[in-house]
Amino acid sequence: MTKNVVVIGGGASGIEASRRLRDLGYSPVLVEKEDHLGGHLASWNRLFPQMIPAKDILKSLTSDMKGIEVFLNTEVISINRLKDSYVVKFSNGLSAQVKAILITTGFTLFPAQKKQEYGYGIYDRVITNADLEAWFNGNKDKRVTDPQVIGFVHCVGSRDEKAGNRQCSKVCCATAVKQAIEIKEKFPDAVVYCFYMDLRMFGRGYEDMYLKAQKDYGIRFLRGRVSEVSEDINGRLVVKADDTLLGKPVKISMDLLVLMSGMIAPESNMELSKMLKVLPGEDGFFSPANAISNPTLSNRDGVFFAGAATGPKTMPETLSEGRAAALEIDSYLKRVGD
Amino acid sequence: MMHERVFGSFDLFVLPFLVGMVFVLLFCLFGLLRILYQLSREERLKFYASLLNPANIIKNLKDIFFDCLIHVKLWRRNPLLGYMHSSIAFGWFMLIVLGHLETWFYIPERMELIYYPIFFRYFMQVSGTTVGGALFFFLMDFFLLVVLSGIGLAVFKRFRSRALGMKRTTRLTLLDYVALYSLWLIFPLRWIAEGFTAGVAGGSFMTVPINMLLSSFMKNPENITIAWWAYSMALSIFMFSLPFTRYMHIPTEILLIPMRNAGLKVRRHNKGYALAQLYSCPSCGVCIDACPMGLHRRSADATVYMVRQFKRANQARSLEIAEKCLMCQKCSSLCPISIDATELRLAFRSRQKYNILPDFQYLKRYLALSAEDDSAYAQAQNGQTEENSSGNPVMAVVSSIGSKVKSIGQKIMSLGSSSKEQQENIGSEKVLYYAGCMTSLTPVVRESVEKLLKASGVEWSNMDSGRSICCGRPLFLSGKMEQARQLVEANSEIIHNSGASILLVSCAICYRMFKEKYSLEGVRVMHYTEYFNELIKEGRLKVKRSALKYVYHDPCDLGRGCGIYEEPREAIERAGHLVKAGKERKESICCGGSVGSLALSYEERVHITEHSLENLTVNAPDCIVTACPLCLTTYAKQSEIKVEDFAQVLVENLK
Amino acid sequence: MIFQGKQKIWSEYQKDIPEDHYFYVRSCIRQSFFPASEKTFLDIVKGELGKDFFETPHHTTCGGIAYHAEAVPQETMMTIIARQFALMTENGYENYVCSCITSFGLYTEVMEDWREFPELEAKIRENLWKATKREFKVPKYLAHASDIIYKFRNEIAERAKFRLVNHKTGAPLKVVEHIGCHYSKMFPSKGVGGAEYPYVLAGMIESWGGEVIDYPERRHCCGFGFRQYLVKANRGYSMSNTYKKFESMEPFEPDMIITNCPGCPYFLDRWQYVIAEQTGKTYGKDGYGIPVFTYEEVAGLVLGYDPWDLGLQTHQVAVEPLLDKMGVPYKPEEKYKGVGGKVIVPPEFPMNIKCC
Amino acid sequence: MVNFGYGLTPSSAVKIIEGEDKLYRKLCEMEPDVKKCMACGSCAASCTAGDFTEMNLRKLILSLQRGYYQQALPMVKNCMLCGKCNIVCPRGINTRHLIMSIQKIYNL
Repeated sequence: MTKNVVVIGGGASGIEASRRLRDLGYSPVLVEKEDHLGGHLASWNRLFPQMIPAKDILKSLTSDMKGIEVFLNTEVISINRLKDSYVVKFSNGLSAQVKAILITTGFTLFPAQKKQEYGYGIYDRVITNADLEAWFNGNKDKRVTDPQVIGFVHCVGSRDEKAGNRQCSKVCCATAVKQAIEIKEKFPDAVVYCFYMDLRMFGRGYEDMYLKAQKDYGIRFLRGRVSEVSEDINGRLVVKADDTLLGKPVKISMDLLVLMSGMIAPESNMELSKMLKVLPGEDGFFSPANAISNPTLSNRDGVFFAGAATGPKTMPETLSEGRAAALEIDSYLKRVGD
Repeated sequence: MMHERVFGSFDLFVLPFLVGMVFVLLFCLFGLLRILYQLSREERLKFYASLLNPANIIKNLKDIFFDCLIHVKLWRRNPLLGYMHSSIAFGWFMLIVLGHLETWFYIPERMELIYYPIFFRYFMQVSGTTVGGALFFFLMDFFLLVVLSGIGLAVFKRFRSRALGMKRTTRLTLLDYVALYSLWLIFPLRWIAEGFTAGVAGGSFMTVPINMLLSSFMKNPENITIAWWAYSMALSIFMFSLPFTRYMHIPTEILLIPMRNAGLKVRRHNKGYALAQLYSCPSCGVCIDACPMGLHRRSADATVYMVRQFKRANQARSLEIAEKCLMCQKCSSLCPISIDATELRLAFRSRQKYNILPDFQYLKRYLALSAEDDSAYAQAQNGQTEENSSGNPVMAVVSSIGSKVKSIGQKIMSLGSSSKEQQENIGSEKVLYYAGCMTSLTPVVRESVEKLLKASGVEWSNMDSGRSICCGRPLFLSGKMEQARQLVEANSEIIHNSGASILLVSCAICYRMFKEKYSLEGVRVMHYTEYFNELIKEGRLKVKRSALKYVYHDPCDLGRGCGIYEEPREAIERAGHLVKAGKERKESICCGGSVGSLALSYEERVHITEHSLENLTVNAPDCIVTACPLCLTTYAKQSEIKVEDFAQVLVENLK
Repeated sequence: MIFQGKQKIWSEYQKDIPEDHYFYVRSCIRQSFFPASEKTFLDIVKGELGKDFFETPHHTTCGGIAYHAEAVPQETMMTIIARQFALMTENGYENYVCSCITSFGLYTEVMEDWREFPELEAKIRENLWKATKREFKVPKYLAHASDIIYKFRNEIAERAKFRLVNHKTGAPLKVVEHIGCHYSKMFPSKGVGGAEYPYVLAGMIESWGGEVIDYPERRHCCGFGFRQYLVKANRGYSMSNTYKKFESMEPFEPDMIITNCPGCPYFLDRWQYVIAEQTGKTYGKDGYGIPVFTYEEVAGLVLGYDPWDLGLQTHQVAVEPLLDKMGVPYKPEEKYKGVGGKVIVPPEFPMNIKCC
Repeated sequence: MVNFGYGLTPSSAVKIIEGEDKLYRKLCEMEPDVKKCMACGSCAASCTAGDFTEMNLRKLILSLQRGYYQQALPMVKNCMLCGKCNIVCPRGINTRHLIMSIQKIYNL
């Protein structure tokens, strides 16, 4: 059992790290609390900016899982530290003694109903980015029926201290632009608005996607946060925002409003951090010992991070951190001796 | 020795030609009346008056001879191309003239029959034994040979246009092809027809051998008539298609030349004088190669196509072509007919309907404020008040400009009267410097000009160091003449109030506007290339010669627009070594940034700039020099080698 | 609209409201705007429900108007409030109920401030002691009077003589609920149902048979805004806000408006008259306006009190069409009679809005 | 009607209603590049007419897009078509032609 490594969280970085560890000669145990691997990747439709189907990526990730012990529907119950190893107990009754634990717990999406003024769960035509991805994946959703005017609200629960999240969720701007393009493809006659505060098109090809959204799809970008949403007598949404670039408040009737719920830290991070005695940051995400020189190292020996467990990240970043963590664990285990 | 071969001087085969000829004549008459009718009263009077002026008559005849028959401009462009055109035009002309001379010489009573001189050989039997007869036979055959050689070249050009100096040729219409092929056929058919007849009617070195050849295997005299029928038919087809094809230029140009010499100007894009221009276009396609827009692909926007669309009254395409053009004027400066392509486009642009028209009444307030400030300034001078004219910060900005202008004005006034008379050199004149809108995006130009002015010790002031008014050329180029006039008025007031005697302009675009559309009495408008070159000559400005190799780009509005080619070159020569561009002066290639184009997209402009840069760098210069802020910004974005402004070069090499 | 979604939010914002023994303080301006409302409230809670409500003539204003107009400093306002609390403590109560929304907001604010900054509370205690030799306890429970009616809404419904339904068709009346801004916008957790979908009035309407209308501008302020109305030059602004609300609710054709604030019913009522006189526009049927009520008046109507005893004749917008719809009997000739049948001269009637 | 000495003030909020942007759609057909505007404001900052007037192309484009332009539209009269905005536009929009098209299809 000494060659084992426990990887907590079966999302993209967890899978990728496990595979690399396996390639390096270890027998990783991958723990996932859901009944399937893939995390958020499994429920997403396409990934920006190349619009690659999430399915394809997940398929290639999980194509070869030989040599990896995968526990689905399983959570970590307790972790006890011995002299130079950890005993991890799982909810399936098994346990493992390992010298290294990799935390790949990722993120959860901000529960949009918390922003009550947007009326998610109350108005018939308000959905979230995740709902829209599900719809793209073919799930029926009667809230999306022939919309004439569609709005995307950026930064829902992000950059919002009152909602408990000061941080920027990083990927939602690009996601919103991607989804705006996709929905315009489905409803070419619809008018699509994006309500943004800043457009953070930081990655390669993202600005091109933004330009394409404007030029080829005629998507209208309105700088200003939506302040409130209500329903008129016909059940259409009345969306209020300040058009900050025009210096005028605007009111737009809409048939569909998509809330870009941001990435926030999962609540389970707190329990895990207590078990491992690694403190999460103010925002609930884990804090690496040195976020610049090596974001996979924690401040405790034998505990490593990868992916969105340490903050919002894009898919390629998540995957490369998974690989980096595998290498880091390998050199750590070689150093301490198996 | 001579007699009429055919009884009654008539044969059925002349009918096709005759009908065609009458048709063309009627069409031309109708067209002439239409064009004259479309002229305004003043234009008509001006035109008629010029036709009575003997000097003009001589000039008209000379121009018609050299342009229409000899095609001198094409000779200059490419001798082979020139020969091709003049051989056909002049050769054919001579054949017609000689035909008439022969008729007049031998049987003057037949002169009234239009067809007779054309088919003279058929109707008349003339002995070649007399000197006169032999000469006629020889000349007719000689010019037939000339024409045939031209036709041969034309056929050759269809396949290898580059050999005649043309990369691209015009896409012809179906009717153009009909006319072209019938034109090509006319002369071989004439050769054959006259060859058949040469046995009985006589001939010379071209026709006699053909006669021998033909009679060796064709004995039937009926063939003679068939050949003449074919010749007449070819003529007829050509005549009937002529009014609807590019060959309409043949008769129209004869009208265009006197009209141009009478000083007429384009007013409407397809009426009157402009219509004469449109019909004078021979679709030769010289403008296609000239057009910088067509460098990377076959341009459908060259002037020849504009003419075609204007004639067809295709509004959508006309607008597109009219708006796209850079107005660099290269096409019109190379055009053998000198068609005013930019004027035609401008006329079209000015016909566009706008719901909202610009209105610059607000400038009146600005000018009034400046004037108000003048009086405040005067008061301050007299020590009556120390306060600023107003506490309003906006007013203060305006007044700072106003007072500067005024102060210079006063100084100049005080000096001016005594010294103006004996002023010999421009260095001692007072200068008002106008940098223009674009220069604010290229501050190096203003900075350099100011350094040069300081270095030469002239007295000068800025016209637009604060906020400024556009010169009006962009508005003018967009066809908004009335609005441009408002700006002209506003600027004129500022210039006159300054009291300066030289308006120094560093922007080629503004310069042309000030030169052409302003009437600034007592103020000499000078481009800074002229001005600084003059100062160098006067010794007020001393530059040393660096080892750098410069290439100079002629800005369109400065070179082709105002004819300034030498001054900048002279000055640059003193500051370094001037190398040649691939094409320069009249043939310089627009940088692509021109404000003249209204519709050209950024991507299209990038290609033009690229090509223009390639042309400039053929002789591996160290630095590209231009004398227009717009060319400077345009090149600077794309050039791999250093791009500098004219003034900047002088500053760098100041002694 | 997904009703379950709202219910979920309501379930998250439930506040503790004590069963009995309340110390009651009145509102400064309601006495004159809607004089019968507070009396009706006490009649209901004491008479009908038999609750223990204590009132003292020694209580004063909470200082809210002066504080919000920045006429007195915070410490002064807090000391005034401390004195109110002292009155409660001296009389042996610990459940504080106020009639005014501004006061409610202010009490909440002050109590939150003291919780966060105990040294501030200590200072106020000292102030109060120096000024009046009184001591106080912070109330155990703070409730707005509408919270009390909300709590006993079902009891009232059991005793109802009339319901918020069209008595001829049985169809529920369409009711607009308007919550005073200071009720829960500042401290969402202190109001029943929170700030976004307050339930305090909606609960009453549901219990009494009406149907709540959710119109786009439901969150918007009535337009009072203190200095907006108090300064004449700003009054157009005040009215424009009311106008915005009416334009937004108009398509829903509401039968009535219920409010829980001193200013709101006044301005929603009186501005209808001004709008009608200025623009000719009325929002009710047949040239009438939309009648505006306090929740106490509605509770009184439901319990079968005489409309004129409830003071409904002091409303600008005529209530008669609504009474007819609910089937509440009334004597038109009694409308402008005072206590003991004393004849009061009827007011001058406006031009554009019908007032029977 | 009674004069109370005060009255309704119009709402400052812009109500964007679909269908009211017909002219803007026409403009997009004529000038597809207008859609590329990212409201950076380079045009307004360098504007010659903007030195004297309210001319602000960035605001104008936004107002037209929102279908609420009556207040902003008159500024288009101030333009001298000098073309500086054309040069500074980072997205390569042909701003001069855009302004001319606005002058063509919109009515004051």
